[in-house]
Amino acid sequence: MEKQEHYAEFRLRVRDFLDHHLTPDLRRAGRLMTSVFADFEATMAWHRILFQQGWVAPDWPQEYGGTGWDIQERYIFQEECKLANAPSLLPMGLQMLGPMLIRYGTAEQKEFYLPRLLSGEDVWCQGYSEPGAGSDLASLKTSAVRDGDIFRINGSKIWTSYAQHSNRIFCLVRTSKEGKPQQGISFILVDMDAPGIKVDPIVGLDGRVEQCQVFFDDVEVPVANLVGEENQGWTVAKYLLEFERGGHNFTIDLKKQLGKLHRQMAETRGINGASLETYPVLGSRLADLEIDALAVEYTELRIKGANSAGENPGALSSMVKLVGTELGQAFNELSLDVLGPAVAPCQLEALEPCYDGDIVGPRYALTAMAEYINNRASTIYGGTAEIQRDIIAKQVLGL
Amino acid sequence: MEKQEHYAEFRLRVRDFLDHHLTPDLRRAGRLMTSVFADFEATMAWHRILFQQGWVAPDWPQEYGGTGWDIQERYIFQEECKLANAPSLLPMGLQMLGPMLIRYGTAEQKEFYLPRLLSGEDVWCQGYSEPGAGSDLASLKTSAVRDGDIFRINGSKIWTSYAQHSNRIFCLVRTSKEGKPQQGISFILVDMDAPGIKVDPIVGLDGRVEQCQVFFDDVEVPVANLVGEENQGWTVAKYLLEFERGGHNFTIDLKKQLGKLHRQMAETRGINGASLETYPVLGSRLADLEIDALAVEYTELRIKGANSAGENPGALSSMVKLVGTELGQAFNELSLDVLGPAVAPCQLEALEPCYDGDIVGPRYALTAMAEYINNRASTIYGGTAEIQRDIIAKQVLGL
Amino acid sequence: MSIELTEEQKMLQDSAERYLKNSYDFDQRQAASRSAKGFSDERWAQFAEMGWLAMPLPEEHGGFGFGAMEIMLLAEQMGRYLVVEPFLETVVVGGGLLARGATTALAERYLPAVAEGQLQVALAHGEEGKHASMINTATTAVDEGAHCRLNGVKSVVANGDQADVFIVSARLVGAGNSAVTLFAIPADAEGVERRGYPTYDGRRACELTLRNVVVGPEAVVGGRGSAEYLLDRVALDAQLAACAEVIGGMAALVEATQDYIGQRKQFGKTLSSFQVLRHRMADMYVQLELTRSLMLAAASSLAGEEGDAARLISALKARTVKAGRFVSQNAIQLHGGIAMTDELSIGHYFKRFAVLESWFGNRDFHLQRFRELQSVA
Amino acid sequence: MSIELTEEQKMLQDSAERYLKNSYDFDQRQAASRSAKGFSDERWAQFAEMGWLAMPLPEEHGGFGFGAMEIMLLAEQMGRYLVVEPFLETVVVGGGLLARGATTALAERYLPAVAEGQLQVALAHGEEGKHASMINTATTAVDEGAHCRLNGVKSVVANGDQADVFIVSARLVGAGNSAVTLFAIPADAEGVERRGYPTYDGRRACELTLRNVVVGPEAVVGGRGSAEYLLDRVALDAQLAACAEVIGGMAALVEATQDYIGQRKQFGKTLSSFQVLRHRMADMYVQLELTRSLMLAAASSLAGEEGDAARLISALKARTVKAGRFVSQNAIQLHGGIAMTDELSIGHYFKRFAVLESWFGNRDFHLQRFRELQSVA
Repeated sequence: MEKQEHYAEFRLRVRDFLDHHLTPDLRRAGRLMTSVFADFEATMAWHRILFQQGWVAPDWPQEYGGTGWDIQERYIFQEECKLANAPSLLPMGLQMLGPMLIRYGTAEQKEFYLPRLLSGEDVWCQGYSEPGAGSDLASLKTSAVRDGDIFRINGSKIWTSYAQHSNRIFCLVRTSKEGKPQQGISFILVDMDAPGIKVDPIVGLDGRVEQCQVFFDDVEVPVANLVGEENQGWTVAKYLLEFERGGHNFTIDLKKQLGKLHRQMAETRGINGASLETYPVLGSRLADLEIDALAVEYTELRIKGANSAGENPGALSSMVKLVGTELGQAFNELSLDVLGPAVAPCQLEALEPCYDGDIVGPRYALTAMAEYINNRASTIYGGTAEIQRDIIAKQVLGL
Repeated sequence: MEKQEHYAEFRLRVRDFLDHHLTPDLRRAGRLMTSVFADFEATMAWHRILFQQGWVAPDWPQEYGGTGWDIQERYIFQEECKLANAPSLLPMGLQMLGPMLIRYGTAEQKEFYLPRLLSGEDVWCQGYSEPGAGSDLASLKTSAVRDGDIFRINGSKIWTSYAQHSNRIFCLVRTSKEGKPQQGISFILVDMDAPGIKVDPIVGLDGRVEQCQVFFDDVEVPVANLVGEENQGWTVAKYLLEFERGGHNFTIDLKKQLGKLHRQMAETRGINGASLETYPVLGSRLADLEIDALAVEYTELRIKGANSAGENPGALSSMVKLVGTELGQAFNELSLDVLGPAVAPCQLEALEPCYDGDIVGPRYALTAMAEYINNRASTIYGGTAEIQRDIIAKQVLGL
Repeated sequence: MSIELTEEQKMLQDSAERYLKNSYDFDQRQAASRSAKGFSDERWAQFAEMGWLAMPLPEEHGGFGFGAMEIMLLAEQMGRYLVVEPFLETVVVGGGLLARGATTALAERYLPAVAEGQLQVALAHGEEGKHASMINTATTAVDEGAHCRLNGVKSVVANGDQADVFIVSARLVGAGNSAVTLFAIPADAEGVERRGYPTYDGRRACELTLRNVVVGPEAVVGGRGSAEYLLDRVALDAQLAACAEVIGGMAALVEATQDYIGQRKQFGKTLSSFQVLRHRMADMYVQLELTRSLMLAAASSLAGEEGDAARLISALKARTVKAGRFVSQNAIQLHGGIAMTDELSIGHYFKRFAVLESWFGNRDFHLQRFRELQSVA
Repeated sequence: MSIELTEEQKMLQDSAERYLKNSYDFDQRQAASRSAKGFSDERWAQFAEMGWLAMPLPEEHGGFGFGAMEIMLLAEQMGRYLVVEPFLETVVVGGGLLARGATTALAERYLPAVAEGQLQVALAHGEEGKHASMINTATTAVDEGAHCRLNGVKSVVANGDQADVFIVSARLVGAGNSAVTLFAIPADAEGVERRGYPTYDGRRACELTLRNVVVGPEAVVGGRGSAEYLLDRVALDAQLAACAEVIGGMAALVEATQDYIGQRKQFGKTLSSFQVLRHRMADMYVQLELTRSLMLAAASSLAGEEGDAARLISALKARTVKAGRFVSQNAIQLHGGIAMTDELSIGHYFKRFAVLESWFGNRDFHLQRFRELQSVA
């Protein structure tokens, strides 16, 4: 009971902070998100505010700049931020590289990179995938050849989110062709302003640029930038991949989507002139999805329970990634059914937080199509839905 | 147009015949079907009536006892019989063995077996599957060892429908262990009263016996009973399997199921006291299934068109088997949703056409659970749903 | 929400699991199911001895006073081992209604007997040609001052074939649906006639006819017009138990199918070497675990008498039906023909799930109720 | 039902296929889509030259007088090659409404120009905040004797950005929904204001504002109060065309995905060596072919003006949306990240399907209409 009160109080403290620091412009940037990324400027502005407050990396150990919150507090913080429409922070540095450096980095690496990452001075992107190697990371070809104190890197990385805004990139590169494909891979940190790097934006299906292809042409990187042992990058990468899979909290996303859907149904009128929320068929479909979202929520709670009890949550993470993403897609489809023709107008400029012109159609319909489009990627990146099922069959069921 | 009139007239002729010859008892047997088989006695009574009329084997060439009807007439006949609740005839002889003997049998075999099959004097069952060899027919082990003018058969067959009522069985047996597994298989005709044959009934999930396991213990069969060449049985069997897949008409079954569902919805009352046919959610689900059934209907028409134009309908047959069976199962599920607790009572005796006692609950609910149960087999026999998808991927898409 | 079990609860779970695993094999289950009674008296006595039948009943009438969590744990294990004995009907529903509604005298007459395994109870509420409806009933009770006179026909009364006492819903004549009342009526009362029969899940039910059955005021359970309230409340426990039973059964099916496809060979390979079948198994597992999460949440909420318990129970039922169909149908599909026989347990889970689907409202009913309860919140 | 094509129809199909295959490549499509107009005048002129724009228009006004089958054949090929030119809007809907409803003078003014590719038409019917509704409209027309005065705002007017003529639905003031009437209004009429924008399917639409737009009696299409009847009828052709477009697109996606997974390697094997992906492809193919069967049936019924045409069209629309989602989503899934880019055509089919979903009523609307039409039959 005392614990409950403590958490309730914590929640109020977070809300109070958000009331004072999350500006209307930042909230707008959060509302306009149509993928896992928010507008870059707004994201970094919010990053700096949280850094000032000391809340930018709640998941990190306290000695490195974490908050010391327990799992429940972190969840509350995350939930309050999302529901208040704070822009999501970039996960590449805070969620991926940070924990990895803390685990595998040298003292010098930690000392140099972690503070710059926390303050927002460094913006990182992730160089894993390559053209020709999608889900099959082990087949990557970008090479790093040792030459005295440097590696010379040649090749190309693709699906590099926000590379156009980043000043650094962490990469998996091939440092040896011997042994199994996994064995000759190393993990290395690269400055984006090094000569020989070129960044080509990739226009997404929604018409905007989130991802890039990054080319490396004889790029020289000091050997000191290696993280972990040479040729042991696969271990580091696997750690990150699991983190990418398990670290996300689907319940909060689904709750946000659900809120939108309720709004869309309430505001749209159907054939008999009544609000669509009175339509039994749509209502029944929504209830079905909503129940599945509840099941995801309680499954995430079970995982948290297992985590805090020091148990291995096993493939429950793969399960939540699988169900959470497919359910999110089902919510998107229902949005289309609810909104009808209003989803068609493509108003890219109106999706920028700084836009202050008129928009076409109702505001609650503005992001629906872009979300429907972009969310298709959720069952592809971070291990496709098919790979998640392979993992469950193998790791849980032993098949 | 003239053709249309011809078919309309043909339909009337069939109806007239059914009005006069399909007795109430036989119709009851048809209504009480809960699987692809009707009550045995009723089935054979109807078989003999159709034989008298010369209509027992419309699909056979006229010289062997067929009717000479075109594809449309055969469809009309089948449809009228089903919708009038005629018991289905046994397919093992008429649909499977007959066409096969006509194609591969010797003159003597045809002369001896076909008339007895038509008249109903012989009742055939099919000995393909074995314990341990489900979908993988080529791995069958029942052996037939040549010994002068006879084969000596040892082994066992399973899922032999209506073996308990049959006086003959056609079998796939292993006559050689050399080469590929498919190569040493032969097709042979066996008398069920031969010494060494034992028939064990298998109680089905619905509590009734349709299938058996048949044991062969040194059963002697004349070499003359071989159909096709020795060790070439696989070719014969494949012909039959394709026939089994393509020969069935799913549209008629689905129409009959749809009729039942409409009745069940109309008669059952829901929470507000109104007939369930006014419930939008159920209505929407039914409409969805009904539209899929229409799509199956028009696909079967396309196949017929391709057949009569001499084209190869390709894997459209696999597609119709796949969709037709899965759709039938969806109808069964909807029946359960509509009827609720009324499906629970298990009244095996009331499913016999001769039963004249009271039944528990409404008559339109009597068969629903047994149909739900038995129809699960439809995606298993004749090539599982998974095998159909393999076939489509391989044969149509070349994957 | 806390979804961790107490030490006591873990012990109950373990002991139930151990007992059923060691002593409740499928062949004996089938033999009991086919006997005239449809279950085993001996087993029932053992259940009583282990205290299972007393578990949720009030302490003042011979029970242990436990709640939703314990019901869930027991039902889950019973589901896993396909128990045919009428725990849900007699203890959860019958016991639950009497514990909540019976006068002290009535409770004292029946509840200790339930706890000791001496009395079978059946709720007689459903009627022919309608369903999903918790309250509208055509059975009537005419108030004749000192007593009531009941007439009507009740349909598919679960455990009705063996019940010693029926709890019958009837509408007080002239007083509308709000006056539907529950009456406890001994099976041997004059005018009570039952026709027993087996149901597809290997159990027995009955059609119950009441012809001028006269009952005194002491037979009223929960006061006049309280049937809806009482049934709604007890339905929560009953649904939890039914869903836990299905979840236990799904766990058994997932395990059995996993084993089977790991061993069975087709086309020279084990079935588990086919990716499509491995993914199907993964989906079955996912359905099971998602539903289990909801079960734990609903049980915890119900145990704490929390405001969202009814909504979570409806969510659980809707989800369990979907998951139960998927898992049991695919367990059959992956086993192939052999699972279509009476001999293997696989298909019996499938049939039990099918019968439980519409018990106290089917999936459509609970999807709708879930929405209604939500719009209130 | 005859679902065989005549020789003439086969020729039309072949020539459309050949022309588009050879001359309508994806890069040019993208360039046209991104141009200010949103499509290519040159292409449009070629379509006119080949007679496609005249195909379903009446012979007395410069058309060829063909019907549903020809519309289906052309739309299917246009779908296959992702054509952005507004055939549906200008010819099928605009031409269809004018051919059925316009006075001879009006028809003669507009239809030959449509057939020759000189005139763009757009139906302005939908309004903000409601959908699936064929007839209720807030736009008003006040009858002032010699002319009518229109006021209102129309939303997401497909092809509205380039239309020379709008066909606007408006309710005659004081006469209820039964008095909704269509008016043909030149885009340059006084009081007509449009705001054009791109839509996610690579086309352009507009918001249309009418402020005291005055039109004479000759502008009425189909007589007063006939909007519902006319729209319902033309919607049948429009839905057939939209569904055929999606079916053509699905065929392209099935082929492209089939090729891709046969070649692309992951984990040292081609993607097609994964059974799960092969089965997914099989399901995509099945969805395509089932829907195609329904399309042929619906087109044939509509061409023969048969009584069940409307019911079959609703069935087709409901099924096409389901199939289109499944096929386009899985085409992306099987291609992986590359299909999430603007560069590949795969995702553009997906977006076009998404926009067509709600054109003239979405899946839910047509499931319901299918039921209603059935209960009449």
